[in-house]
Amino acid sequence: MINYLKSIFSGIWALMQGMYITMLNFCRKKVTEPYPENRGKHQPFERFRGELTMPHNENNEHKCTGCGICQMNCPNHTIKVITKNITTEDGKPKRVLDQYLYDLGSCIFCGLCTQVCPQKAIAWSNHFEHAVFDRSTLVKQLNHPGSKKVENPVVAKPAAPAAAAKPANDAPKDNNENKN
Amino acid sequence: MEVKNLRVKSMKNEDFNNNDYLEKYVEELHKGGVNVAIGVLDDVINWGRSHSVWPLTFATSCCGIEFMCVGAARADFARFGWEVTRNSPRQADVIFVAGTIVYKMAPVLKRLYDQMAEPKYVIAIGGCAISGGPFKDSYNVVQGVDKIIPVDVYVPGCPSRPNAMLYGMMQMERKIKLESFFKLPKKPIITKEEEIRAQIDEESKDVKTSK
Amino acid sequence: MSSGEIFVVVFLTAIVLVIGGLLLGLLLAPHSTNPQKGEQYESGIPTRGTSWMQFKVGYYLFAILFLMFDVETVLLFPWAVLMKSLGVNGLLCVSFFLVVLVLGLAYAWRKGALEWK
Amino acid sequence: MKTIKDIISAVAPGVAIEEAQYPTVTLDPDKVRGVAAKLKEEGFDYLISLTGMDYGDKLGVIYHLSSSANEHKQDVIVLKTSTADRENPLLYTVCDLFKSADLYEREVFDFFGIRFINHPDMRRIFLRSDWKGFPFRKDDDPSVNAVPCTNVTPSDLENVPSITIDSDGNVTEKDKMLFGNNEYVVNFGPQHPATHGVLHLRVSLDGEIVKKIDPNFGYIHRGIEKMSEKLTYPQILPYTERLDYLSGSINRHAMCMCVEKAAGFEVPQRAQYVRCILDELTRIASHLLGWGCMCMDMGAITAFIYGMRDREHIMDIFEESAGGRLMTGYSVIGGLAQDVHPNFVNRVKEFIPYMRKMLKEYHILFTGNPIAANRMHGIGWLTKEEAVALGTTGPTGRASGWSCDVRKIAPYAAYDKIKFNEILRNTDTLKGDTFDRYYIRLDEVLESLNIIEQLVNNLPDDGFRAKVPPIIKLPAGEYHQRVENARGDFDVFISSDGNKNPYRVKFRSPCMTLISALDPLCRNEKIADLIMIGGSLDYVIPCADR
Amino acid sequence: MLELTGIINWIHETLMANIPASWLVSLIEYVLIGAGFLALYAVLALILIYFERRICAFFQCRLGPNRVGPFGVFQVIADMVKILLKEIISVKHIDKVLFYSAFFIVIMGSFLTFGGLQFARGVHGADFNIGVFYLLAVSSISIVGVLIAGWASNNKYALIGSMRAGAQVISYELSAGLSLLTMVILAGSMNLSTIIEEQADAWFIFQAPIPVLIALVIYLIAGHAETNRGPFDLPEAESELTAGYHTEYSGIQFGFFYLAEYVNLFIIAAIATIVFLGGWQPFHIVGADGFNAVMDYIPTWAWFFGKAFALIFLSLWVRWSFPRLRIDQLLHLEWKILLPFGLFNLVLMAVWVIIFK
Repeated sequence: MINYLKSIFSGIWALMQGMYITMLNFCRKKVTEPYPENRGKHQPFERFRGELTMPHNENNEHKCTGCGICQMNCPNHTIKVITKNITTEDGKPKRVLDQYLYDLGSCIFCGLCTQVCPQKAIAWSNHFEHAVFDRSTLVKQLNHPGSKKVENPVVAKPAAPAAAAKPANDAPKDNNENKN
Repeated sequence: MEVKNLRVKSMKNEDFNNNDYLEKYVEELHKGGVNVAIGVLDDVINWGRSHSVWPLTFATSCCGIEFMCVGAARADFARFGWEVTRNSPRQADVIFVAGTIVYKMAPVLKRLYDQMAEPKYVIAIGGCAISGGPFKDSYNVVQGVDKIIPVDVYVPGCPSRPNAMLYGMMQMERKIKLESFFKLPKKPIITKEEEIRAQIDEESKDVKTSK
Repeated sequence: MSSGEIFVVVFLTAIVLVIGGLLLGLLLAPHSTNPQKGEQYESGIPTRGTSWMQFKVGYYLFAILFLMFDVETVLLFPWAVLMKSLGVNGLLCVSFFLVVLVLGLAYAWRKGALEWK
Repeated sequence: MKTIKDIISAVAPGVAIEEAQYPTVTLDPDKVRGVAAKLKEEGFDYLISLTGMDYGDKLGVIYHLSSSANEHKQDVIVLKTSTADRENPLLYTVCDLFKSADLYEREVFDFFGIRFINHPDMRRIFLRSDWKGFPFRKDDDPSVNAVPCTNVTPSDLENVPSITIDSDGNVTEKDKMLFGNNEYVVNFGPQHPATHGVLHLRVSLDGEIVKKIDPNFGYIHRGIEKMSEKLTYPQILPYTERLDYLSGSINRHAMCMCVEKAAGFEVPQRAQYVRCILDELTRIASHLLGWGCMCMDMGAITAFIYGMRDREHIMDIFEESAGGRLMTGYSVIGGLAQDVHPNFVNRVKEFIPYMRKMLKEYHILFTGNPIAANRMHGIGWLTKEEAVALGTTGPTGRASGWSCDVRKIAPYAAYDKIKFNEILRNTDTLKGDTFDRYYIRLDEVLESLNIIEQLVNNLPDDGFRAKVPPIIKLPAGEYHQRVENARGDFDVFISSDGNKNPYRVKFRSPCMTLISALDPLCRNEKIADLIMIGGSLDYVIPCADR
Repeated sequence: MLELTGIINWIHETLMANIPASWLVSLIEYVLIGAGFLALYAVLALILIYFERRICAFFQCRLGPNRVGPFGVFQVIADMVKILLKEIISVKHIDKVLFYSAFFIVIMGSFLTFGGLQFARGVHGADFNIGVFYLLAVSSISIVGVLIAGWASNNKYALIGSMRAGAQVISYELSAGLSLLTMVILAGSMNLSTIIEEQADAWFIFQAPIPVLIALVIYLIAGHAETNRGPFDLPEAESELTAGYHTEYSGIQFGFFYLAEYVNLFIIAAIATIVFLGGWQPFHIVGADGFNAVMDYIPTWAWFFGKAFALIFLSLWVRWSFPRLRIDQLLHLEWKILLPFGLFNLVLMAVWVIIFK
């Protein structure tokens, strides 16, 4: 009998403690981010992989040579590099990028393409608002119309701050010496 | 309603992608001319419908976790009035296909969609639902849910951020606002009619015999 | 205006509410048909067999217990209204009745009829 | 103490022991069962995984066996067997010795078409019952199967074929029905808020009481293992994250380590430390979600939201450094994709005291709640022996008193450099109920915070990535790596033929065994308990289905 | 004074003065009363839905609906528009008559109970001399609706849900009845008007604090359970039975269940207010006339709704704090805790009345 009453009162006490916690949170500052209102102010972090982009400089030039390494490394054929052959001014035939097609609708944002790109021609932007009504608009051409490859690749640095990953070759010097 | 009159709180029309699709959509709707009275009534009804989109709790994989985040405190889709997730398709308005749909799941998704009450919408979330995504080459994955049910909004990402989903839902809201309520439903329904029919006949036979 | 009249008015209003709402939904809402739509929902999988089967007796036992106790409670209401005027004598008479009730509960408790099995 | 070789030569005299990563024994199909039985007597009672193989001419199975006893906990024995009959391959079952083999063998049948004699249930497990072909065979063409539009009929799901052989060698095949005609069978899932994904449970009910559960897998089977055979090693990495998306980083870590070990890459200390921090943060995030979902399964939605709220802090840490929330994509072969963000250390340090404070609130809100406590205490007992037999590792196993933490058994990355305790519950009674499984997760969160604190305070500074060749080829052979993910023992098994693509990849999913524990745990409990026990096992279906 | 009686009398007199035929006056008045009840019913449900969604969000550290209209107040109106115009699916293999009468019975139960309440001085629905009895009787009609909804749907989730509802609601009916019985002893009447008049000087909770408090707690728990709301939401246990007994109902059919659920929540709070907390009576302290006069200045309907909403807040607080009970715990709570305490409290109240009155 005593146990019975005890269990009831200890139960009520524990329940009230639980209610105290919820009341505590009732009075706390709410953690909700007012999303559409805070657009622009509170974008995702810089490194967030939202969309693959090909940074162009002010002369509408990009750094892609159309080598297709990114296309080879993409696990699910999201990238399609279409090249064309042109003749340069001094008469040599040259292979240049024609269309850099990127299917946002099937990209898995693994970052392999930017990691392997020898020219660092592609980069991630942290833009995430992509929802559309029409599936076909998700296939994007990354090189701007009329753009061409930048002539002196040493000068220009990618404009986007989110130059996602350094390629493997850039890794710091041999670590074995640091070990022992 | 014209596209340029569309209003979503704290968002401008230019902030949205794919506005040309909506323009075409409205043009098609208005082909036969619009009755002014019905137009106003439509606007009122669509105002209600667009602000009360109750999702079905349907999630298959990773995007489902981000969908849970949308419901949780940080993103909180309750602000838009979409938090009443219904577990029964009878009471839901929109189905979020959050995750991969495989061959075994495809008929289930189809059945759930079929069992929803009109007007109903589908939002495909993440690469898997849009195109098969990471699993494009798999032997068992449906290459995009639009192969089995009509999709209204595509939200890319793998998985998409909670805010990207909110953005997708606002797109949905815009589309609903443009619709003409009294002309619904008008979406094509992709069904292999005979197959399903034959199967259901068989099932009801089962029911009878077991009685 | 008498309470009986109000009761009838309220009753009729409820009918109007239900029928009005239903009609609005049936007449205005869009409709579509497909073979699976009317099927029972069971997580998207066809139901196995029928749902109308014999069901566990456990729920029914509680219904019987309820019936017993509820009827006894109803019998107490007239006493409750007159409690003040009946005073101690009334309480004593009723307490006999209550003891039987409590004994019944104790018996059911002891027998394990109040456990969910 | 007997060495592992002594044991093998004792149980299988005259058989050559191959010295690979683990002692490996190749046996004839009819000998496997005997050897496995004797090994089990010697204490090797934990079947880690059972891998089907297509060797081109032969079809075979690889068994990875380990022990739950302290003596041999670190040892793994590999048994191999194969049959040349590709038309009607038959092997003997070991599912009566190791309960976990029940589902594993069904999986092998589904993928390779190998049928197991005396196995009681030779249904397809992942693919539809009307699927044509066996997708993991190298010569199979799965494209003959079209997208189906109709559900399989209930009777199709219930028809259980089995194959037996009597003492005279006569093979008999028979079918039986799983449920009786008058049983009240309810489908829970695939679209159900409490099955944690698209698990399909067929539950036979008597009123509120669960009589029998038949878990039906495959509603999210994407064939990642098969796809991996066509991908290069760096390309497989993102797929490992999508197995058990709640412990994505940990799975990715496992794959990276397996390749690094096989190819002989040295990984910088800093990368290892950061990987461990990430692993533990992932574990916390996963446990928080698991805790929240379990509370939600019991009807406490507020608790779920609190769990998700605190999980967002971890997501922020991930996003800032790695660029992804769920799928971090951070570990790469040789180290990390990029160095940690300058804010990383501060954020982690801020998070630790915050989380400790919140854990106290969780305990007051939910652990102490008499409704919750009454519901959890004494429901769903899982003894240690049963846990070992079922192979339910991770928090579930440890809640039953089975010390199975891979971080302790086979320390990897930075785990041998720090002090931490393996959290065990109920070591005296060796029984674990739902409350133990619930409580152990919150305890593990606390322990993970301790681990992170040690790691983040001693972060070395020796670079984040080793030099690796652009095309990674593993030398021919078989490689195996175990890690402890949020749900248990996650293993990567790679069989390489020297190319840049693996010949066969197998992921040992801890979730599949967890789901197989549902039926024994829930029998004679109530529907509400079924949901709650499911929550306490905390399985992730895409991990089980792969 | 902002009392409603003035308005009602004014309407009555205007009608009497302008319309000669008294039957026509009565008819118009009936229609007005019906419309008034309907409006109050719907508006209360909408307010409660909004209230719950905001409060629940606040308990969960989030904001809740705030984007449709100022502070999101039009959110529920949007929901109403949507749900009214949603398709009503004709489900196969069901018992049609029962299926369509289920929500009708549920609405009927809650509407009739609603029609028996006292909202302010002089503003009330049907006022019988057996008022408490009437409320008990009509409020238990709803459960019949829930039961047949589950049965008629031919759906396994629905059937289990309705069976649970049956076991749950009838059990808790008992405790609710007992605690009201206890209060009838104190009031000496079953007429709601008399009960409220009795509390003019001091609410019942101040007249006999201990037994009334116990009865109030028991009544709130039992009432909560009768409305099938968390932590007693077993009949629609979302995580177990998806949507429980109303799984197969779509559109406005489901809307009726939804509506009734919220109005029932209000009804429980309202009955508790009337019987335990003095209904629309202002807070009075015997002897402090100045204070009493200030309290009288607040209109009676504000007192009534204020008290009711305070109780509703309590109920929401409980709902969003606790996990759901399991069916055996549920029955344990009723039969082994609430019922013995209720019986004990009955005797306690009788003794109290004999000693102090």
